[in-house]
Amino acid sequence: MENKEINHTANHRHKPVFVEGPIEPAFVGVAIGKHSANTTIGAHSIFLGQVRSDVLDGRTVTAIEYSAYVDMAEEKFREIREAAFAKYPLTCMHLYHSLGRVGAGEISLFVFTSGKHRREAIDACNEVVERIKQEVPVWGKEIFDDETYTWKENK
Amino acid sequence: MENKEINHTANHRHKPVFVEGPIEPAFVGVAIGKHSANTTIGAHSIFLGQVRSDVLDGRTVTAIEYSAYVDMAEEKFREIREAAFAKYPLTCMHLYHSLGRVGAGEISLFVFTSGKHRREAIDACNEVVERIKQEVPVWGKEIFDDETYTWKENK
Amino acid sequence: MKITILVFGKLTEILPQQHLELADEPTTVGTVRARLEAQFPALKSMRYRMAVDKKMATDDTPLTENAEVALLPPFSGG
Amino acid sequence: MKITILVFGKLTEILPQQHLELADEPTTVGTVRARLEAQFPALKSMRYRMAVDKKMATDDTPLTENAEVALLPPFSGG
Repeated sequence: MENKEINHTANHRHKPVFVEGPIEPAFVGVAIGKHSANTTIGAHSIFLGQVRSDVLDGRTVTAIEYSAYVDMAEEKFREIREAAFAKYPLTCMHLYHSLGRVGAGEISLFVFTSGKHRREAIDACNEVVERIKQEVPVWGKEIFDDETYTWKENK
Repeated sequence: MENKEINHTANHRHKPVFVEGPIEPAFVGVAIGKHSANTTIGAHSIFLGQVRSDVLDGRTVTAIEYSAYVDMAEEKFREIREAAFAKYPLTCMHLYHSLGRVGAGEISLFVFTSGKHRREAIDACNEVVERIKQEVPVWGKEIFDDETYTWKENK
Repeated sequence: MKITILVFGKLTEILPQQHLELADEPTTVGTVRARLEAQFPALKSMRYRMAVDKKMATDDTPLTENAEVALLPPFSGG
Repeated sequence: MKITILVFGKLTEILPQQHLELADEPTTVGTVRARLEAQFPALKSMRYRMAVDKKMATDDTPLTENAEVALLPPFSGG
């Protein structure tokens, strides 16, 4: 399984990016460990989005409920992924985004790029995160502690 | 312990950065999970340096043996850390660097920055990685499969 | 011509997902938008973009039979 | 004046860590470097910088009693 995954990433194989609920920290550790067999990698860059308990008019965010135009979003993720592989000499890229409820302090986005050198891993990770925020049809509904909510908007 | 750590990072407390041997992937997962209690964090940026099995004149690197001018290096790490906290509105920063032998495919550097927004986390992580590579007195001796070696130099 | 209207995020509070039967051909995204804004006036004050068959579209984008027309409020993924 | 010479990385193959007794005061990093390069000629062909008491130094940097003078080849951490 591990080797299969590493071999296939060269073909930019697209697995679904959406996962139900939060991304567990231990899952990130496991994802990292899967790359120890690929000794052409010299650098990993990881971005994690975590749900903040922002306060608005005295109400505190307890969770974000994510919804998406799933088919279009998965196409966008694939497009973003392929553009990054075309632009940067990456070894691997893995993307995960939550759907459904993610509590404050939990992780909803996991972008993981790897390359021979740090420059490509870092630059690709940065660019992919920006593009996901701007271009992928996902919506977050911030749920407050009094059961009211507001729709988030990315800057 | 967990809460203590989070509370103290605001004071830029400096723990030793050097650890003996490789940094385990599971350790990274645990480090991430310790931040779920800090719900002012919206973004984590992580850089990991992994030992490559480069080939030079038909010999393959099997490990890097790291040594350092430890006292000066820890001072540099503190200086780099404090400069990043002064420049960026970070919530946390954690740094780990290996000493001793780290095999190909294993991790020798772990830079972990967290902030309210992605910009500060990503920019600080990037800058800290560059400064570590350029300014910290650490040396890597690349050990080949035939027991010969060469001294690495950062670009 | 029959099309499907998909609605997301905050806009789901204003109008439902629905199928529309359109008389006039050729039809564009702008025609559909005008029709929806007439039927659901709250839409006019909302910021949103439209997609046709999962591609971002403008008012000029033509529609074909069974097109999937989506109303997309500002994204907030990540 | 007594100083300590610390040596790292590739340079450890050329000269050992050592204590030096220096006659002439005031003394600078440059003086020490010249003396070491005379004693260990292979040093002359090496790229290295020097630090005094854990701060990067130049040939002009003055030395004081018990200074810790380090010879630092190009870094390769990370």
